[in-house]
Amino acid sequence: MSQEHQVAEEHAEAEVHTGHPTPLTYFKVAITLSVLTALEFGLFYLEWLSYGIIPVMGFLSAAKFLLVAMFYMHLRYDNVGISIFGRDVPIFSLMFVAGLIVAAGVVFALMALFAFFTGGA
Amino acid sequence: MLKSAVILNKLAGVVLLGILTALLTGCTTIINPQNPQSTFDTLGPVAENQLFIFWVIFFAGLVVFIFVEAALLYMVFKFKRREGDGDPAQTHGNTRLEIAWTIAPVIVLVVAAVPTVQGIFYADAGRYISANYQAAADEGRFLEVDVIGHQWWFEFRYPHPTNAGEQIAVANEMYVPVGEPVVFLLDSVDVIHSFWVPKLAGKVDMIPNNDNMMWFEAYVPGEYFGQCAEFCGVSHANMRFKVVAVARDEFDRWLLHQANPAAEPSDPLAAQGKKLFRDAGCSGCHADSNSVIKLRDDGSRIPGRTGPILNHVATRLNHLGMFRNSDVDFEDASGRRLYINSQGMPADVTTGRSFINESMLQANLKEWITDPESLKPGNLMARDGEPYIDPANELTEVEIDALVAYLMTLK
Amino acid sequence: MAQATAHHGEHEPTTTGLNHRKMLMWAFLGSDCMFFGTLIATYLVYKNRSITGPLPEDVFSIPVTTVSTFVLLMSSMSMVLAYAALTRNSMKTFRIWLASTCILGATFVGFQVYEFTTFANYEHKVYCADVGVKELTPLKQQLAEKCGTEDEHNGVVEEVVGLTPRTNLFGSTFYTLTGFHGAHVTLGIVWLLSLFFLSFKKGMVTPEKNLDLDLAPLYWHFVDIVWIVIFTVVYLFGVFPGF
Amino acid sequence: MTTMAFPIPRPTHPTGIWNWITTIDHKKIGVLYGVTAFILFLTGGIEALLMRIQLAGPNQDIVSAEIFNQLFTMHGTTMIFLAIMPLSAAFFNFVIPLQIGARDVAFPRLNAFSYWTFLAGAIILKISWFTGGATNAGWFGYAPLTSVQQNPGTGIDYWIVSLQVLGIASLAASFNFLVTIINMRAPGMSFMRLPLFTWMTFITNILIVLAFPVITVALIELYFDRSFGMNFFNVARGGDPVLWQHLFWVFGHPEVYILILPAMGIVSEILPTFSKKPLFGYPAIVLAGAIIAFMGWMVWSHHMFTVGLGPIPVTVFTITTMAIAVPTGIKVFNWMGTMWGGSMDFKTPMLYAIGFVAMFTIGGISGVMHSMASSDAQQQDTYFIVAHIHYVLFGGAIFAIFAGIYYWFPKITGRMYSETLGKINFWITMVGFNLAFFPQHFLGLDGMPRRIYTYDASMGWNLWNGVSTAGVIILAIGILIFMHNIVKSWRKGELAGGDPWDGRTLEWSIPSPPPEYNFAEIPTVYDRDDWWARKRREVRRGVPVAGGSGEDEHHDIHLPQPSYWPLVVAIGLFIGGIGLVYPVGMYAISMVGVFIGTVAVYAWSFEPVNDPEEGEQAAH
Ligand code: HEA
Ligand code: HEA
Ligand code: HEC
Ligand code: CUA
Ligand SMILES: [Cu+2]
Repeated sequence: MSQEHQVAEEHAEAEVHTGHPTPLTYFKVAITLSVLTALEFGLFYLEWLSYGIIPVMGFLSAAKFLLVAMFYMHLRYDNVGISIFGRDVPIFSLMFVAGLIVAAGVVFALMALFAFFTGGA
Repeated sequence: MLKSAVILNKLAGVVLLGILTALLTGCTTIINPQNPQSTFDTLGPVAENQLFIFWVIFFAGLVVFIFVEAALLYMVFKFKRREGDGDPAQTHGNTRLEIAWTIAPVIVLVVAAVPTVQGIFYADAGRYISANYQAAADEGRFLEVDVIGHQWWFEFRYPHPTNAGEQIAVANEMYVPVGEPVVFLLDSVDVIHSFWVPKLAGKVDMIPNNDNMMWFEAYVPGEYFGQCAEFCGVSHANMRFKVVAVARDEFDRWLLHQANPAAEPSDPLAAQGKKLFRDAGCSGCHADSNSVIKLRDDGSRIPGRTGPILNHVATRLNHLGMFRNSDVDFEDASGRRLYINSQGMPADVTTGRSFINESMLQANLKEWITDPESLKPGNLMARDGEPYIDPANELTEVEIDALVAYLMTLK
Repeated sequence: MAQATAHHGEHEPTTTGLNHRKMLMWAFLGSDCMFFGTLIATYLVYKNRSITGPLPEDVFSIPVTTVSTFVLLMSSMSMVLAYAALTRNSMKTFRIWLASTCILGATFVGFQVYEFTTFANYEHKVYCADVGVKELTPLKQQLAEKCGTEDEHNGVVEEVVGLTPRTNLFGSTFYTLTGFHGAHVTLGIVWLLSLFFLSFKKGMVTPEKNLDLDLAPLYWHFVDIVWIVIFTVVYLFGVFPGF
Repeated sequence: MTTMAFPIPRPTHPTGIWNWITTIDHKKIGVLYGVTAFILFLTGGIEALLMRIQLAGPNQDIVSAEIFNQLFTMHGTTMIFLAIMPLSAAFFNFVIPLQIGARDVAFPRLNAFSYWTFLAGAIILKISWFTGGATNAGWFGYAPLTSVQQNPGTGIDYWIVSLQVLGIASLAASFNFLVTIINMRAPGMSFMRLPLFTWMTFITNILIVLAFPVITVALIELYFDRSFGMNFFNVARGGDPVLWQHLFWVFGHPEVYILILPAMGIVSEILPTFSKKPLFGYPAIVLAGAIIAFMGWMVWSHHMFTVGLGPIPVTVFTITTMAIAVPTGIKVFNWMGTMWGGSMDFKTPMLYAIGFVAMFTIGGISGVMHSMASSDAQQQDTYFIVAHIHYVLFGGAIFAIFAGIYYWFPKITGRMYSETLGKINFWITMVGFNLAFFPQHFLGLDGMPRRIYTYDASMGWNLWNGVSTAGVIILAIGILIFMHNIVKSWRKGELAGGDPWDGRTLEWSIPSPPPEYNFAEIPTVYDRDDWWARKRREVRRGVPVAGGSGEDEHHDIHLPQPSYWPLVVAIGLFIGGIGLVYPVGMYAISMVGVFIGTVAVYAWSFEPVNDPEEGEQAAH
């Protein structure tokens, strides 16, 4: 366990350096998440929004998504860069966002291929 | 390095070079356009267009191929390490060169892409129809055929020339009028098949519930080989069919003939066969006297029976689309095999009759009815047909003869 | 060179200074995005293609699912608070938050079980007095046709048309997608419970050894994120006509 | 810190079979991967041989239609999942830690787990030959031919389960190598100094991590359809068989780059070494690899040009596919730039590497011919495609793998292979290969569909089928010579020394075979091709070239200890998987597997990681 022990220690240290969030931050985020969910719920029943509901809901859920990823999953904090082609790439973000982008691309491409947007079939 | 290895090295290099050049220069004769499914003998506009695009990329590819392989060979001889050589100059790259060999392929590909995209749209049936429908409709000819894939045979349904709301069904052998575009609506009742007549057009898959379409036109009268191109189970290899292109008036007569039931058998053996056809359970899967099928009220198709329609089975040039019922070696002036040599065939030939060799037909039918499994492994007739799975109902020699005699009357 | 010494100085056992297992976890999460992405793609491609009902608008209850969504979001909060407590070495607070995370997670799964069973035994009811006043889903319109016939009892037509994975494409895709999400949550609960019990064993879960408490939360929050997407795409949009 | 009391002591078998079973040494696991995968390659080859014999002449009846369909399905699945992927994995295992200057991979036990799980998956697939018929719907298993109605036997289920188990193995290995490459590089080994093989491995593993979940989901859906009567691909209930095709190829196309990128990496190591020149345009080659991997996600529907997607999607996929020729061309031309002006030594690995460039180019060009949807309409599902896949897979991947085996053979075994036999093997393989597969282009253009168990004599395909079969027999002889060479040299080849090729990368700086701890001292890297540069520096300074000769052993190096648990988890997966094929008694067999697996996972995670921490502290 020693190696990991050491890493953990280094790590805790690192988090102090980078100003790791306090429970208060976590709590604030939770409040925001709840408010956003409540908002989604409320907006859902506004019928005059019509198709406007899609971008609005999409935006709200993206906001929730980002909040959890940034704060709870600490992507804002411990995300060391490695240098590839002279650029600093934050490695954790890279790993996660690569999956996210490819997944989103595949989902949208398949929806287009199956005429989801053009209302076919 | 060992001496023998050096010699071997050289020798093998030369041999290989020889083989490669032989293969390349021989290309045109190696691929014989007279082969029944050759893609180089294009006899319709779609296949022609597709072959043109093939040549475009083939020659582009050939240039790349020669460049790469020649450069490799050159380097192999030129930059061979010799005794006492030191380190060569250590080059790490050359930006100009690298940009050049990035851009060169881009240009080649852009040039090749233009006709390709045109070709894609040209072959697309939907667009083709909307562009040409009016003209064709004005002339009163625009044929749309339903093609339905079954494991492992093809069903074709033509619109009835006179009765709206009715279709004429045939199996394994289809006729089309020469010089006219024909549109095919592709469907399947079980798994995915693919409709392919290499000399007329590339393939399009037949997928259940997918409403695929394609079109082609035959320039010359003749008989064209077709083949299912998507793996569809045990007898995929044997899922073949024929397209027979004839002049328009012959086509019309053929179609009307198919719509009518064959004459009642007069011969007693055949009459017995007819009865047997019902008693032995053949009629459970086959229609023998009626090719006309009504459409539903909403215009959709009523599924046929499990087996091919046998009305007029004795007029088919091929049995099951693959075994010849005819010994006429269709040849045109240039010696091209397997085309009906016809500047307008004699009138009674429109039904294919005069080409049929009765004894071949009889032998084929008999062989099939006796043991379908051996000709087409896994086929549903052998798998599910009463006479073949229940030894108690096995057909006797006499019964088979009767059935064959009956089928022979379905002209 | 740069990154070899980049972060934590000479003693760092890894090139980047990041922990191996944490990095593996992130790679796994990237991969899991593809897993759920494919399930969601299947769901969306098949949306509106079911041949028979029931459809989302028949079975979904947005208020119920909003509550369960809220529960899962809160479990994320208690998870991160447990983590924070551990780093501050207050074991007791840590255990309280960890246990509440498990409970909230279990509640979410409970909601899902409830949802699944109600869907599977769904009873469609049409009050014949409402017909024409209220917009009805296609399935209910079908039922409404029975108004005025023998099937009508006291002004109500009802019929049990459960939604199972076999019923239609919606059933297959919906249960598979949400089922796999539920399985992820369940696995997370097992993991967290293991940590919970381990924390009573001396030296097993300590602020210095908080590593597992770095990984489990990541997993847990990811599952939460996935649900955020599912809630919007499957539930909210699902009931929205025309999507 | 207290060392946990753990009931079962860790295995300590210095030698013998148990040593191999419990090993977590990346080099031994690499050898296990290699040997296993090569045997599986032979089984796939024998399947191919049977097919070729059946097709040697028209209307032959050597195998039945049913068997033939199983043969090509098993052949494709075997070659792709059980031969090339694990052969590449063998190189990942053996070479990567050595190239980046590490003592092992990041997760040695996970590594052992990957191997055993791969073996479990392979066994599951192969035993289906003996359990009532193997899978028979083609390696891409198009629905609805895989439905229970069409395919009631267990063959498809074995195939599904096997691919799932293999997927777990691949994913575990890929996570492991991603972390290893990012996190275990020696000091100074920046990304732009990574050896190219390591780079391509890195990219390949990203592809695996992203592509496998897609096939996992597709297979789950298929399994649910078959076992629980769900509707995903059930046409009668509105399901669309085309969705299966999309999901399969969303995975399938990245998969073919998973097969070729490691091969390109191997070749990028060998060409510079035997030309005595650095790789030409290193950044361009790296970037091209990354672009190929990225664009690989945008082209999948080129396998579906005849499906009837409509002209607009077909146009889009045509253009993206054609575009892939550009980055690939960059690689080919840069390899040629590497050789240009070099001092080329035609050792067997070099011959195979040049052969790779020559043959892969042919396969690539035929690939571009399919990419143009119009001409693909005539080629799709014909032997023209079969020719393409074998030029890229055999002429590409397998050639490179042979090159790699010869290249690293001295490092792996410490002995030299026979150069004469190697050359004979190369030329026979080269001739046999071209004879076997070049004529298939002609067959395809002459309209011979693939996946047919027989054809008629009148079709004009007799000659080239005969030639093709003859070529395969020559090819088989070449492979036998290869095996002979390897086995003989392994046992009594000349001793090779640490650096027989005047190598460029770090693995050549240590003795052959490498000691268990790899590097007595973790090297510090100052250059791309650091070992080569170091040698040249030292020569210039008049220091005798060190390294490659073995050094002192008494370093206080603590290595991870062997473990039973990875194997036990894999056994759990094996039993669980078989249980999914036979869902008797509410999956009772699967439950046993799950139980074994769960117990083993817990045991694994409580097992003390390795040496007591004092030692570790001292080492720093
Ligand atoms: C290692 C595996 C591998 C690799 C690397 C490739 C590489 C490519 N493949 Fe291939 N492919 C397969 C494995 C592979 N393929 C398999 C297994 C199948 C069949 C699956 C099945 O149906 O069973 C298949 C099928 C397949 C199809 C479907 C055919 C069909 O079924 O109808 C297509 C269509 O576009 C295609 C295209 C390409 C292209 C454009 C490339 C390109 O990446 C090639 C690029 C390379 C070059 C072009 C050569 C070098 C470049 C230059 C020298 C530059 C200059 C070149 C030009 C300007 C042309 N492949
Ligand atoms: C890595 C991939 C790979 C490799 C290396 C090969 C190698 C070979 N393949 Fe491959 N092939 C595929 C991948 C591969 N194939 C795929 C993906 C398909 C599509 C499958 C599908 O349609 O679903 C396919 C399909 C395919 C077909 C088409 C089948 C059909 O459509 O009907 C054919 C036919 O000729 C064929 C032949 C061969 C041959 C002759 C070899 C030879 O190169 C094999 C050489 C090896 C040997 C000859 C073995 C040597 C063995 C010995 C010498 C015996 C030693 C014995 C003991 C020790 C006991 N293959
Ligand atoms: C279970 C259904 C079934 C029964 C019963 C059956 N058949 Fe068939 N038959 C088929 C099918 C299916 C085919 C097409 C087989 C194929 O091509 O795979 C076929 C093909 C044929 C053909 C060839 C048709 C052609 O287009 O060339 C003939 C002739 C034939 N059957 C005659 C008979 C006779 C005579 C009987 C009774 C003894 C019979 N069949 C009973 C299903 C059946
Ligand atoms: Cu039908 Cu192949
Ligand atoms: Cu592809």
